Amino acid sequence: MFEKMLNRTYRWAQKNSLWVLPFNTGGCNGCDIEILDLLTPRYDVERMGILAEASPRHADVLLCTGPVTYQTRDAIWQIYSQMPSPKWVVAVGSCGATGGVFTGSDTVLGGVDKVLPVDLYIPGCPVRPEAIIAGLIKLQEKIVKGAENG
Amino acid sequence: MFEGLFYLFVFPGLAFQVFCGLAFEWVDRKLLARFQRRVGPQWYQPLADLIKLFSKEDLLPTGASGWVATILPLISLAAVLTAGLYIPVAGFTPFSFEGDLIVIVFLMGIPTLAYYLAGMTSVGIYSILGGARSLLQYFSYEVPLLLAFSGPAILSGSWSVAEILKSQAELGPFILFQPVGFCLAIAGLIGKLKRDPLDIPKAKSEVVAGSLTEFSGGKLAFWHLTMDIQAIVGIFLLINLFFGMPLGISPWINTLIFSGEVLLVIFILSASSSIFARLRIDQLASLGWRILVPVGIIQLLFVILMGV
Amino acid sequence: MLRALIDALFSKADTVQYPYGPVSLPEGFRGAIEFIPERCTGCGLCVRDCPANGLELIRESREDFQLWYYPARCAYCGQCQLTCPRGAISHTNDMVLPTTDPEGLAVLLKTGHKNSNKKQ
Amino acid sequence: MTKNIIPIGPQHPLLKEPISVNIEVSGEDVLGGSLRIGYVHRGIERLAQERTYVQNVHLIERICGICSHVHTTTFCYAVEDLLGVEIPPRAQYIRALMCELERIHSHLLWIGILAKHIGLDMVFMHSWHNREIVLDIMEALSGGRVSHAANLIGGVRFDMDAEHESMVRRKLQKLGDQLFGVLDAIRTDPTIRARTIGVAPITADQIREYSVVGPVARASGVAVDMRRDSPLPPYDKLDFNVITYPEGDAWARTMVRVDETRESLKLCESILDQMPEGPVTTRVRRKVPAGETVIRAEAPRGEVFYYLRSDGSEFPARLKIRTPTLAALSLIPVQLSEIRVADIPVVLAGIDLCIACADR
Repeated sequence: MFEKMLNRTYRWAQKNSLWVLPFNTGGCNGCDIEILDLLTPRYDVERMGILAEASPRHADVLLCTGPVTYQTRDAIWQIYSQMPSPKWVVAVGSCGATGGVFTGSDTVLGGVDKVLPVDLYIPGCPVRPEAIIAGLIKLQEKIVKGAENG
Repeated sequence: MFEGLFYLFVFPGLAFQVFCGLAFEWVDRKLLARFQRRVGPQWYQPLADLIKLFSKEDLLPTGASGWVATILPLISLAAVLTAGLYIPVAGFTPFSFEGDLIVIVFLMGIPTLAYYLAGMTSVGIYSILGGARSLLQYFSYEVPLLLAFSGPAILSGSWSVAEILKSQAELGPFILFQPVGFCLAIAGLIGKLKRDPLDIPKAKSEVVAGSLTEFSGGKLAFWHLTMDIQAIVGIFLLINLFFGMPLGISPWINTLIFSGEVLLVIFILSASSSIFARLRIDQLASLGWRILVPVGIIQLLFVILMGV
Repeated sequence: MLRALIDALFSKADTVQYPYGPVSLPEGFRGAIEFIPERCTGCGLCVRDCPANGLELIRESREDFQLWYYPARCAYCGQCQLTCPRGAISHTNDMVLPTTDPEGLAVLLKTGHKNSNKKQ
Repeated sequence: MTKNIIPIGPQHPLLKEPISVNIEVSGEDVLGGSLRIGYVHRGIERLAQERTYVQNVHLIERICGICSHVHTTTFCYAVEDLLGVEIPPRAQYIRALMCELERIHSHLLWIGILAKHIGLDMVFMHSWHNREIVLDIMEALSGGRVSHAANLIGGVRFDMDAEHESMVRRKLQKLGDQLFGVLDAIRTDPTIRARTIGVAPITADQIREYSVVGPVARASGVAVDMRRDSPLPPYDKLDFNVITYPEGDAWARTMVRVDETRESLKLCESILDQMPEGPVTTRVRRKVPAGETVIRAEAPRGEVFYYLRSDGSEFPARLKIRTPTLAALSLIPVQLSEIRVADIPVVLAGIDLCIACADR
């Protein structure tokens, strides 16, 4: 009983306090500036408790933008392994989801899911800030659902 | 016995201070957001952040010392909580003795030292750099801060915060006599709390998160809590030393005045963190030693002459 | 700097309502695509010009083909809309919603032989 | 004192894109640094050879998300040069309008990033808030906030009607009103001055030696501006000032961008005033005749250089792109000496890093 309540409190807190770590895995900057845009007055995601964090050890969500290039493959894995669990990965943009325009390039590995377990994909090129917000809300729902399952 | 426990754990001890610390963080973040034309966080945000951090996995980098890293945030949290006990809240103080101001100043210095040690026990270069910077910064702001604090003490002829408060009720708020001292104290407080523009030890774009870069989970939560409570204790102290209030009318009126003064100081802190860019460490040192310290000494002389 | 601060303090926040209110996207925004199957002849010009392999034409014969659309690959550039000689394909200003399965977004736009528009 | 290496990147709050800078420090003094790039290398030049010219316009747009329009513009002018067509004047003016809007948006973005790096979040927010107006204009015109897809070979995708024009004028007016307060505040703010004046100066000789272009060069008194030196069509009919500052330090780099933002605002107005009537597209063939060409244009960060060779097919035979950031990156190790650790953000931000451009 107590454990269940504690679990529910934890899920509530995790839902309402997502600290994101944006990382450009080889994208074109378009999605990155849209993510940075989320912090600015127009979209202000601090309303939803979302902060951009600097250190992987403080972050809950890894926002990967762009296709994974061979050069960033190790770096992205290293960052992911430094994050404390529970942690989530969101692939932002069509490039992050599947490789997008850059599919077929010799130096591009493909989508983020080639390297990390991705929880959510947000298609778009570049993704509108509204879509990223929608994605993060979907992630919040997913976190809360996790509590009900166990 | 029961009363003592109540003072320790509820008011003005643990529960009250945690509540005030979280409330401070919210007001501060909301004000910053308003200055930036944003909406800002919800009221439960600091609480959610704290609980979330406790629910996270606690990672330590290989090579870092586990028990030292655990004990440091606890020690600094205990230090600021103890310091908070001796500071009158709206004129109410259960534990007060002659010389408690010195104890408070001493206790408030412990988190900085712990912060430095936390940086040194981590293996990351950012932590080491942040720790070293925090100590460098400590030497720059601490002396002006002490000079600023000694003004009210000398003026009232006592080193007890409660006595200083009492003499202000007779003489009038000390900020009228020592506006310079108040400015020094604000500058020193900003440095102590490592807030913008003196957030040199944890400057995001230079040293990621300073000493706390490698911390996660519960330890980070304790550090955040320490910072918040340290801020609220510092603000309470500043108010008691410089603003004062008419005592003995009604506790409700006192509470009202006190809250208003707290909000005013938070506003000053937030505004100054908005309009100033972060200083370089050498600029801070020269500001501290070339400007703040001489000004502090001159104003202290002025206070002493006034007392004569 | 102080003046900007005071201005900001006494002006309303410029934050959009979303997610606590309705989402308002501008008119010209290129979002999810709209497809009119009756106009499509299966010529494959859109597939040839798509820069991101977002469209795929699986052709058995002239009449027997499948036209697939993959939103998670799409670059939302509007080239297909420009290329299609019969105006069968166009961008709407609806946002493409996030998903947990990018391949699950794939839409079968048209199957040639049945001449129907079954969506999966 | 002992020497330490600060590894900045590939992930660091200072960098929005992955590069790796290893900085050698002794206490708070920076002794030197080395740079590693290539994390964002997506092989676009190679990829372009496998795609048709039509597809390439959209591929080229995704070289960089900040200066996407100027890349496609340059590419389209190159292809049109090989095709031997001249696009209608109205299309040229619309392209130039988008270029100038993009310059405003890029410079505002840069000012915000610099302010964020020196701990002045309020300026970051206000600057980006004003930038939203520019993005709104560009989206209303072309349908995309960041990747506009405004160009196609032989013209532009969209036309402006009177309603659009008045909307653009109104919003630019509003932007000007809001912006000038912020820009003046940046010019006079004592803490920004304290953090930037005299930091990491670059001499004009160094600029020439390292072939640095754009605002960084102009901040050291080297007046290079492709809009004036090798103008693409509408710019030869337009009147504007090339902003230069002689100091060469971080302060001058800030001021060049601040002044260029105002200059671009004026330029947008004059483009709207001079906008000719007529069609916006011409029909072109898909196959480009064999030949080679070089086109240069002024991106927000400096000169972009496109070399295009065609062998008569639908696919380019060789596409070589030179972007301004690549030249400026080579200056980073030079600047990283005799500064403090706290100046590293100012140095890195100062040259306006766009790694996506540099690596391609």
